[in-house]
Amino acid sequence: MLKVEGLSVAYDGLKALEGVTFEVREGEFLALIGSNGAGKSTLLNTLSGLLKPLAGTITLDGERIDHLRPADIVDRGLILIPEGKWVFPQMSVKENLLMGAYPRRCHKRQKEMLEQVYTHFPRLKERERQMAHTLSGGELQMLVIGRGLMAQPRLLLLDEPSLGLAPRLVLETFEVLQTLHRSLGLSILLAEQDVSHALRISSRAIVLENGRLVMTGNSADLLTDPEVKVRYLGM
Amino acid sequence: MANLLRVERAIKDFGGLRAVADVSLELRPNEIVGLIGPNGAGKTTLINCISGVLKLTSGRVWLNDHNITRWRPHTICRAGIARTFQIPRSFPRLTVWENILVSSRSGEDHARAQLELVGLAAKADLRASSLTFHERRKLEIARALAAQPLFLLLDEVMAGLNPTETVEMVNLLCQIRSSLQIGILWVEHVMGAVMECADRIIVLHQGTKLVEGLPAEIANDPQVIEVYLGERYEFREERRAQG
Amino acid sequence: MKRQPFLNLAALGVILALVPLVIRSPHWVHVLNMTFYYILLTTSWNLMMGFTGLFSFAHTALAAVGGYASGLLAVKAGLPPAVGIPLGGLAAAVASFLLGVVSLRLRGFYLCLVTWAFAEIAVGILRVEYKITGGTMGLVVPALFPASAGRVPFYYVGLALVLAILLFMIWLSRSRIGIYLRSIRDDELASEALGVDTVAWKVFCFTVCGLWAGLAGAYYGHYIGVVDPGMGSLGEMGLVILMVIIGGMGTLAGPVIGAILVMILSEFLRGSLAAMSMFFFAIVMILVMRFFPGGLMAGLSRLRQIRLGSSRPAQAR
Amino acid sequence: MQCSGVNAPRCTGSGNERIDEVSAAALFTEVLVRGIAIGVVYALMGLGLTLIFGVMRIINFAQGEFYMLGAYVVFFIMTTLSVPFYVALPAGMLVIFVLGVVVERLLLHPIHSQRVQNAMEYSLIITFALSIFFQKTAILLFGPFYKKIPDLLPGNVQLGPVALPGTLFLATILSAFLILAVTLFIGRTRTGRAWRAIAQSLPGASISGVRIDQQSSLVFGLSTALAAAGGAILAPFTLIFPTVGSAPLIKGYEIIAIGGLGSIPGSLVGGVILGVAETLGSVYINSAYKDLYGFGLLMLFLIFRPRGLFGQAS
Repeated sequence: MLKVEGLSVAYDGLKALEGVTFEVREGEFLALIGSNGAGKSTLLNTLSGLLKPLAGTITLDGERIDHLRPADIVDRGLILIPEGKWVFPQMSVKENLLMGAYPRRCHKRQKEMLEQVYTHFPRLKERERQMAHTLSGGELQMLVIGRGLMAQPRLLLLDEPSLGLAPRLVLETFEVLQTLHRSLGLSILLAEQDVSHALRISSRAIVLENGRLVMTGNSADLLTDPEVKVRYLGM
Repeated sequence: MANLLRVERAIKDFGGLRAVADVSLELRPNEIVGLIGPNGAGKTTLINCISGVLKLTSGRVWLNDHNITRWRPHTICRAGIARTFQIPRSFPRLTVWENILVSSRSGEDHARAQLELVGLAAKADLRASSLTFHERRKLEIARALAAQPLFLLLDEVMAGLNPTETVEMVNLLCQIRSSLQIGILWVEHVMGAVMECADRIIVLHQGTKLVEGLPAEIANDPQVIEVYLGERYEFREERRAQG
Repeated sequence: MKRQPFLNLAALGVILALVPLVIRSPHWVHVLNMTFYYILLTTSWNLMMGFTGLFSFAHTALAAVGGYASGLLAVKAGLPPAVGIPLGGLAAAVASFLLGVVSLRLRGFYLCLVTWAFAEIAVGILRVEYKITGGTMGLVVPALFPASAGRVPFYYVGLALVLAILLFMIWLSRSRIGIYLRSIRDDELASEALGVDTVAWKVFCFTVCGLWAGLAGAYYGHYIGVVDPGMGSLGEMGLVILMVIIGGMGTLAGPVIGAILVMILSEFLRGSLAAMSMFFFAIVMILVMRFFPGGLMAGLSRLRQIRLGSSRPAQAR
Repeated sequence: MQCSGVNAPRCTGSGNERIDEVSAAALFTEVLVRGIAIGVVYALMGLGLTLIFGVMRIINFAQGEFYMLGAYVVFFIMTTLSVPFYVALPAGMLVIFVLGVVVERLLLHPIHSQRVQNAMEYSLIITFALSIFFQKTAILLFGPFYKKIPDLLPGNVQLGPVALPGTLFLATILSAFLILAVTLFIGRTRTGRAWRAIAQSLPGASISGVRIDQQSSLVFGLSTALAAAGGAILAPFTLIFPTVGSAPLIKGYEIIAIGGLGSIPGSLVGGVILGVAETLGSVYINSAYKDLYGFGLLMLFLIFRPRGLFGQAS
């Protein structure tokens, strides 16, 4: 459904991505792995329209979206979930979630979606009225995922959902992602530093290094690939 | 008398959050100490507190016999503790040479030598905004060295470097330690580099010191594997040979 | 190569010293004298804003402080203007020093507000305490030279002051201090962490700029013969900012060229249009900000690059 | 604003101390009520600036000129179409709203499309130039002379022991109404929530589907319309002339410095504090310095408590 071809992006005057080409298929769980600063966040931010590419194309269901503004991309069901940040600290948990349903197409099912998010994350229901800035790191992560779900996504872009979480919480988060993937039939592009986990729950993976795509393959194959083992699983 | 940087029971709170909880450590010249741990473990906060950018909630920092806990960053720098930032903070509208001069305290020859050490001498007259990410990183290190420090605090200097650049950086750090006799406290995520290069490693977890030891000990420590490494780190001889 | 700016300045000084021999019209000498006043203000404001990144609205108010200090010393204490002018500069430097100390933690918009408040308070006091200051009508102060001497002697004093500030700026921008100030502008925290005493240098910048503004104000007062609260008004501040923006902020020549350009242009807008000169300048200022950031100097250097071809490595894309 | 009339002696003479005490208490109450009333009108100005700064993070130095233009537009609507104030006010607000949107589109737009290096510097200078431009345009179009909107409510309104000029009373009520309406809008509506979202996390709002450029124009338009309302409401007092906007601009910034940049309750409380401080100061200290008390407060707050009373710590 999403095709990226020859994508190059400059960030802060520096080339952060160069000639990146890959594809996310309908209903696929694709992992995007690479070390800190390899360009994973840049890639996701570009896909969601926050950064403009220097060259290359991004197409969603055959329509070019690389020139669109973030809001237009959200309207098409491509939703970015940033790593536990960009919440609205002075709004309640519920208001934060409702912001996720801001696009007009989401209004009708707003209540229903809210219930759905609360069943996935009962913790958020408990904290419904609390201001977002009082949440812990793990709860913030749930909140941004929940906010993304409120927009009724077709393709979720997740930026390091495990960042800064205790190991137990990481497992929980990944479990929720897997459930979402299976029960809702969501397509997911997951950027992760925690390579071993990411490869275990995804079906396919691409590897980014220094702004270039260096490997693509089935997650199971990559998990046993000697080069991947040396470079990423050692960490 | 040997120089010594000593952190004594450091605690740093942000509002209700305790980012650093009772950490003590010592650093000597000619020694590289790696500071590792998961994100949010308090590594960068600790660096910020030592360099005076943040003030400790309680605890002390000693440089030799001086209690530098409450000193302002520029005095700490002049006293002999220089640092780099996680995201390089070069002065974009200054030239590379001017960037070096900001911190240089010891004449232009010394400053130029630092620029040569990191291999940026040819770009001295360019604006820092025209450097690549890797070059900005090197400029930061040169700038820190130009202040003639006794101790150097490095914040993730390997992040975003490709394998060749990583090797280059490892060599540079080793050179700084042995030829300049500078003690380095080094926050890093790239385990390969830390394991090869550090003399000692401290693992931080949720603001406290989990363990401290030689790289080999850390790599096999069950606690560290549990909270951070995920699985055993294997030293690979053939990789070192390649490097 | 290294002496080039000093040689340029010397040449400029010689040429300008000969100007009164050519231009005989007292009116044009007056325009040039006023231009000197504004060059002093634009150049020193540029040191604050363009070099150090401190946005101040207090600059013309500091000129008023200098003018009034020197004027009052002459009127009340009978001090000769020649002594009063440096003391006026000193008074403004002290005021600016205090302003710098209290607003150290502030930057950007907050600093802008505080300096604005300072300006309004200073000007307000000058207005209200009319028994001492003459109030809104201003204070008549003795001229530096007798009326019989004409305007040319003032010209040379103004020229000397302008050459002095340009010399100072050249020296500063080539010294380590200039680098420290610009490093503060680019990244204050990094600068501090690299051993630059950012607090001290910011206060230094405030003090020195206050000194120059005060000298300018005192020169103005003893030239015109009157100092009035309008000297420190926001409108005057706007004029100074306009000159710097048009010329090019953060450059040495920009503020000078901007001041000359605006002063000469407003001469041609005289007559029925005189009152509306600020109307046109406001439009120019908006257009420059919107479409030509960097002002004239940036435009010139772009032009030069075109003519020399691509001798310079391109900026990072 | 109209307090010079109450410049009563501040001495309590040696003779009739009891009578003086009684009148002093009455004077104090009156001054306080006036201060609060004026403060609410100031708060309207502060609210407009707070909106722009809070949501768009830019400084509008031309806000006073929208205030001035608002007064003129309402005046001309009233005189040429001979409609009552209550019709002219919303019409005038609409006109200025459109003007605000146009200005935002033309001049401030580059800030959102990230084509400006230093947004703060850019907005400061460009709106500063804009304020000069509008002032001079007003002189060109309307001449330098005063215009006057007739009193909205002639005579005094008796509030318990205090008599308040009817027009001031009405101005206070109108301002309070507008402030309440805007506050409810921001707190309760979807668009209001989106504005708060932009203020709290711009990228967060972006990826939630908020069109930043559209909303910025709306916010700017609304805030200039509020300024215009302030100008029209106070016009019977202050008269209308090309530079009438500079004082309220100053008050507006003093208010947000006191209340905290970007805080809506802050702008209300800040307005009242400023109004009271000015009236008390001019009665009990020196009326000639009336306009300087606010500046003094501004400096004190920014220096010692830069986030004001209600602002968030950065």
